[in-house]
Amino acid sequence: MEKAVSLLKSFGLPRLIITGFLLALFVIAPFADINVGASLSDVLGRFGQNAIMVLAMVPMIHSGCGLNFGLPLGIISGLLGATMAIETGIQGPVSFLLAILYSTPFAIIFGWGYGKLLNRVKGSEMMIATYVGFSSVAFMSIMWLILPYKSPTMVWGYTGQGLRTTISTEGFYYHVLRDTLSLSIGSFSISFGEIIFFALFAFIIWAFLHTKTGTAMTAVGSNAVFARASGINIDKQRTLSVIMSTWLGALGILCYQQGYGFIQLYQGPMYMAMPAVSAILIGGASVNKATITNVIIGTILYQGIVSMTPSVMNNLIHTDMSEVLRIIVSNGMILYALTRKSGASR
Amino acid sequence: MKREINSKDVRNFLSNNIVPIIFIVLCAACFPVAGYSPEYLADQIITRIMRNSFLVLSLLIPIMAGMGLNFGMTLGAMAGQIGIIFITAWNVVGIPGLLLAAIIATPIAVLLGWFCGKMLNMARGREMITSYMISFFMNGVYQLVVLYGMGPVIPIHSDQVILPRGYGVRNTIDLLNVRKSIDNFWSIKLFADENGVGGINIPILTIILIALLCVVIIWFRKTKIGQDMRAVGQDMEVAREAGIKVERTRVLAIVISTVFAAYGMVIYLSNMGTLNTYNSHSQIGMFSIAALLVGGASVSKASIKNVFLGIVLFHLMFILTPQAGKNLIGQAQIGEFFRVFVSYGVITLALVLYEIRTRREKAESAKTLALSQMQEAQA
Amino acid sequence: MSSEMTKPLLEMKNVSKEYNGNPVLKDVNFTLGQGEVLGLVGENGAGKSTLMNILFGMDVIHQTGGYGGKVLIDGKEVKFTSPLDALKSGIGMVHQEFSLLPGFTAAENILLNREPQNRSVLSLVFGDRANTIDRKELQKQAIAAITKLGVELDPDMLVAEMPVGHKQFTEISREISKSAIRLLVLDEPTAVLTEKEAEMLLKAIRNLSAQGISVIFITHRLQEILDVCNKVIVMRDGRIVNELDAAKTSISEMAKLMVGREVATPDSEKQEARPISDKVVLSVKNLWVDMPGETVRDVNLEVHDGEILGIGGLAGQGKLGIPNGIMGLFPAGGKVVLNGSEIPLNNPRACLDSSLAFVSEDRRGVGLLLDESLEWNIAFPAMQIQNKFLKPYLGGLVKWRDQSGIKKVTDKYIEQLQIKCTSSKQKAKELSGGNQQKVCLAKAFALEPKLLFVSEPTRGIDIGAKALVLKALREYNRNFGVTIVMISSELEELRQCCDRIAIITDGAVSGILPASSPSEDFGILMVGKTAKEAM
Amino acid sequence: MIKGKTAKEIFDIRFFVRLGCIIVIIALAVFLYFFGKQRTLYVDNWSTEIDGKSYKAVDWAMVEVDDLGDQEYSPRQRRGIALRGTTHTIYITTEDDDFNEIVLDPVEFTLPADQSIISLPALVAGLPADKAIQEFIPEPSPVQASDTAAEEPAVDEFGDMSMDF
Repeated sequence: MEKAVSLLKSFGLPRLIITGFLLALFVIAPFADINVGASLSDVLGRFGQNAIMVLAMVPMIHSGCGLNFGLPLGIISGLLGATMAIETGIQGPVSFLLAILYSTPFAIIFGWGYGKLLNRVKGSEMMIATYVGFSSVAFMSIMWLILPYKSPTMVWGYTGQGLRTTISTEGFYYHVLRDTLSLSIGSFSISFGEIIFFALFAFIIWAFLHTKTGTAMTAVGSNAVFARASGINIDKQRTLSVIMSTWLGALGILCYQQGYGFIQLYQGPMYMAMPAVSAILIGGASVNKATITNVIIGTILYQGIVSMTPSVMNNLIHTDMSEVLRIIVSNGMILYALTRKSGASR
Repeated sequence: MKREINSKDVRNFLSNNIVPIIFIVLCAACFPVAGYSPEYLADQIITRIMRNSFLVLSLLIPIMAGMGLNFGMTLGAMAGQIGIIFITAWNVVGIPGLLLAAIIATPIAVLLGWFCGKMLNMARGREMITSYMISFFMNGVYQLVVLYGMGPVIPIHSDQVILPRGYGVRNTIDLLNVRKSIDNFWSIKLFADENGVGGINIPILTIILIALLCVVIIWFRKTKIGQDMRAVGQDMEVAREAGIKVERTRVLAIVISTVFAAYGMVIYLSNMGTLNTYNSHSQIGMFSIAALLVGGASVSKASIKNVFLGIVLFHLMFILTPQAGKNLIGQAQIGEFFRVFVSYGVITLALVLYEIRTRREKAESAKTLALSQMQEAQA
Repeated sequence: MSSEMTKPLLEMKNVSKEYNGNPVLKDVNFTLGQGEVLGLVGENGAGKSTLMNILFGMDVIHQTGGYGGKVLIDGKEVKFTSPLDALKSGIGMVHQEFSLLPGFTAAENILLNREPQNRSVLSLVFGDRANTIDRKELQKQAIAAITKLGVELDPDMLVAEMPVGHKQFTEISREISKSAIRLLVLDEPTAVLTEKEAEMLLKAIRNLSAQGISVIFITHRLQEILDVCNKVIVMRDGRIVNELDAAKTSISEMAKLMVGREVATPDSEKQEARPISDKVVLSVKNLWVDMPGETVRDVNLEVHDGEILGIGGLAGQGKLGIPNGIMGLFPAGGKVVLNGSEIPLNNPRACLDSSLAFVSEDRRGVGLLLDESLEWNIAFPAMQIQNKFLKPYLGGLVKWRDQSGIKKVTDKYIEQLQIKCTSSKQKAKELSGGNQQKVCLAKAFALEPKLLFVSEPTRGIDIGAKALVLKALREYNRNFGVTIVMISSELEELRQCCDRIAIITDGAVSGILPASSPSEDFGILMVGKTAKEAM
Repeated sequence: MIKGKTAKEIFDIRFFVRLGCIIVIIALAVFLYFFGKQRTLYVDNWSTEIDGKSYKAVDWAMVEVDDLGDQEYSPRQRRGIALRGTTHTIYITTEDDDFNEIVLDPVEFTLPADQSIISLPALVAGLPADKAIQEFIPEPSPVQASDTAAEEPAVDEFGDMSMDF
């Protein structure tokens, strides 16, 4: 009994409320003429699409760099990879591999620079990360206009210069993961491809955190002075974690695009960090502690609410307040994490 | 020896004022490319100083209290907008309308500022990111109120304001009734041709208002509360030991800033003439902060001088870049993206420079110790 | 000076105090007349600060069950509930750490939160804080306080630009400017001052005394006591050992009284003099360390193979800076040679690689991963430095933490050091101070170092744990031949454990003596150069 | 009572000054509301029927409300005038059948609603202002479906990047 209480406590009140809310939505759904099976598959689909971007939070939280508000930088690496892959004109699943391949060097270079920068501003990483993300998105907006892309699928038709705001991945890697190993029973369908893809990377991160370097990274996040006194090069660990986060961000956006079907350029990536940040916080992470479980629970809860509330609300009260509610819940969650006393001084 | 000191001074000056210098260079480079007449630019700049200085001035007080850049000023902007929505719905026009909007906005701004201040006291050491998230969070609440609450819960029934569906405020509201009513109340036109075309408009009343706020801020620095804020800003613990109520002082700083921001928003909107109900406030904080930083302010130090220099430089860039981009590459959009990039880049740069500078100051003490040992060894 | 038949300004009668059953003050009696300067000397932990806390009615005292005996002012018993209360009766204190705002001028700091104000109409609406500050009056009051103190201090100078001495004067002026100040307590005011500044301060104290303000002067510089005080109280182990007339005593007498205690150490625990090898393991030359509050200026030291070297000295003199500097935790310079090879400074990794280990005095800040398990805490440095507790998988492609190996070593140390915990998985923050200290030791032992720095191993832990920790250290030294450098503020502890003891004063070694030397000798070394001259 | 404070301490001069300030501000707000409120007055020159009596449209009239300038009215004309405050004066000049100009006495009136309509013929016929003026209820215009859709605000979490400042 006591254990149950402490378990509930560690689960946290906000999470409890959100879980309860989501469960209530699923209970109400049949009465609002909503197909539960289809909703569930929707939630799972969104999970597969978004989970890796949430996973991208983990390395930086572990090394004590705080929440990765600079995720847009990783996303930009992914976008560069994606556009370059399409530029080659190679179609089909290979283009997905190509995109990953192309985005990797960018992610490493950007992550390295970003990590170096964050090492010089210890203590206010989050604020600066936010603005690094914003500035890089704004900078790339200019670049999308002037980079010499040629592929007709991507370039504005009438001027022949500059990329479109949204580019379809149809014919390239649209649903490459979604359609592999998918299983449908009635209205319920599940794509094992996406889930296995996520599981693979989640496993890699989990395994990494068990190695010597991974242990060192966790120690840096837990108590940087201790780590330094134990002979760990803090800056190196932090930079490594930032590179990992950035690369996962790149992968995450590619995974998102294959499910969503479009590459969003220009201002698209600007605020993509916020949902990922609040998802991992909803999953039970704090500013300096996060686990893979937090990622999984958080993504399911967040995406569950995002996909369920609009339909249920629309059918019940014919008013779609869901977007506003989502804003309040997700930003409220971040605010809650930031103002908690236990959340160290980062 | 003397030259050495000089070169060091120059380097110090450069590194302390790097942001304004970059901007001056940038504007100087864009000016001939954009091809605007100086007269047009002067008129535009004056309009924009009138429009924005109140908003930017509202940022000064939290900086004084050591709470950094108040991204939560967006909350004040929301309060101002609610005031404006009400007077438009009631059809109260002209200067009385704006005054009434300000009166309505005040208690809302106080409440929001109090909430923000309390939150920031819970997140000591990371005020900026927290105030930033508060502005997002409150944006949600604002939308809930404005989009769903206005009409059924809050009795507003003006067709001009409310959507045809019966609740929620329209996307854009035309503020014809209060548009430029402060500016036009008493204004002088300089350098206009015989027909009164062109030239530079000088809105005297707005200038008086802004001057008044500057005086208030200068007076504020001299009051006991201003002194307390400076003390809290330097060292909370020392201030607490001396018996200053630190938490209360910090909350007050945010409340005052939020209220000024609300008034600033009322002035801004009356100058703009339209209210983008769901957008106007959200970027205001970002632009105001960027403008202040462009003027050479830092996270811990800002003055009235920074405000005006910042607005002038920032808006010169704002006006020049799209045109320069168009003339140079043939795409105005590049200029628009460029100015967004510059706004964000400037904030990033200023934050990073501030952090690095604080770090360097801390490292200084080790250097003096090494130096003294060296001197000892020599002796 | 105060030979009138009036009641003394301050009188303490049978004052005593206990913390959790441990008596820290016993039967303290003294009186202080108007305009008298009383010197208060004693080692760290002798009870000086507790006595002052009682006088000022600090919260620590109330929260731990109050005190016994009586404090009388003008012959009337008082019980202050807060320092503000004390201030109302005209008692002020200047602490060792400055409480000044760097961006304010001296005048602003002197009258911080007591600024004279111009009443303004707006205060009726916005409250008193809307009054503007009367700069002229502020200046006038500040100058008045400075003049009263009798020092040269520019009221318009920013604190950030001041030399240390002026900061101290600003602090004192602040206390003086408070209305009706009658008794001023100065806690080691000269510790940070240059000689010239210290002289000015002493002059100022005489000045105050002449104006009828009494002063309690806490210092470790005994010469200053002789220079300025009327009488001296020497405290040791919570008692006043003697009250001396400053005119008739000497530095060596005071020093003896300060440290000379007859401790009945059980024979089993006594350190018998044993032969120490002449081989120098570690030599330190011209070491400086920038550790705030514990600055090391110029330390030269040699550590012999297999010995336990104690480093003692009063707080703030720099003894803690030595290991922290060598191990690279604070910026340092100089030359450190271990077994003939020089160790690069400011590089913790290099130190650890060359088989040095360090148990920090800051357990919670530096010593432990509070949020992690004991296993992590104990195994972490050994894993990172020496690749222990790693298990290869996939033919050596990846190496994971060897959970069972980690558990084994943790359990070994839990048993060996008698760490009280629920399991090796318990989080470090859930343990008591003593057990946390044992975890820190285990962490260092797991590294199997050749030379171990142990900093304040017994700070803040109870007596039982203390003995255990010291025993563990001694055994470790005896059984494995590991050289240990132990830094402690408690001289007795060092004398029990160590072979030789170095005393640090003013950031430098003032002398090294065998542990068996009489404690007075250490006392004299502790109070620094002036003491040497007195001998 | 707030603890530790006597009634005297709470109700000191500052309390009353503050109370006064709040009252003044609220009074100011109320005053501004009425003074600054813009209402629309439709001056109407249609034939109409009030209290069972019918009035024929005036052939020609020159009308000035307050000092907002003269306006000429022909039959079946209706103009909206934006007015601030509640009490206003209307000056009417008309002509009789023989084209003689008649200057009517200025009529003072108060606006009964946000949108009011005043009948010119009734005024000319000498009906008191409070009878001649009525609340104006516009005919509801059908809402177009496409219009509604365009007006539906899209919730934007972070605002428009390229807005002006």
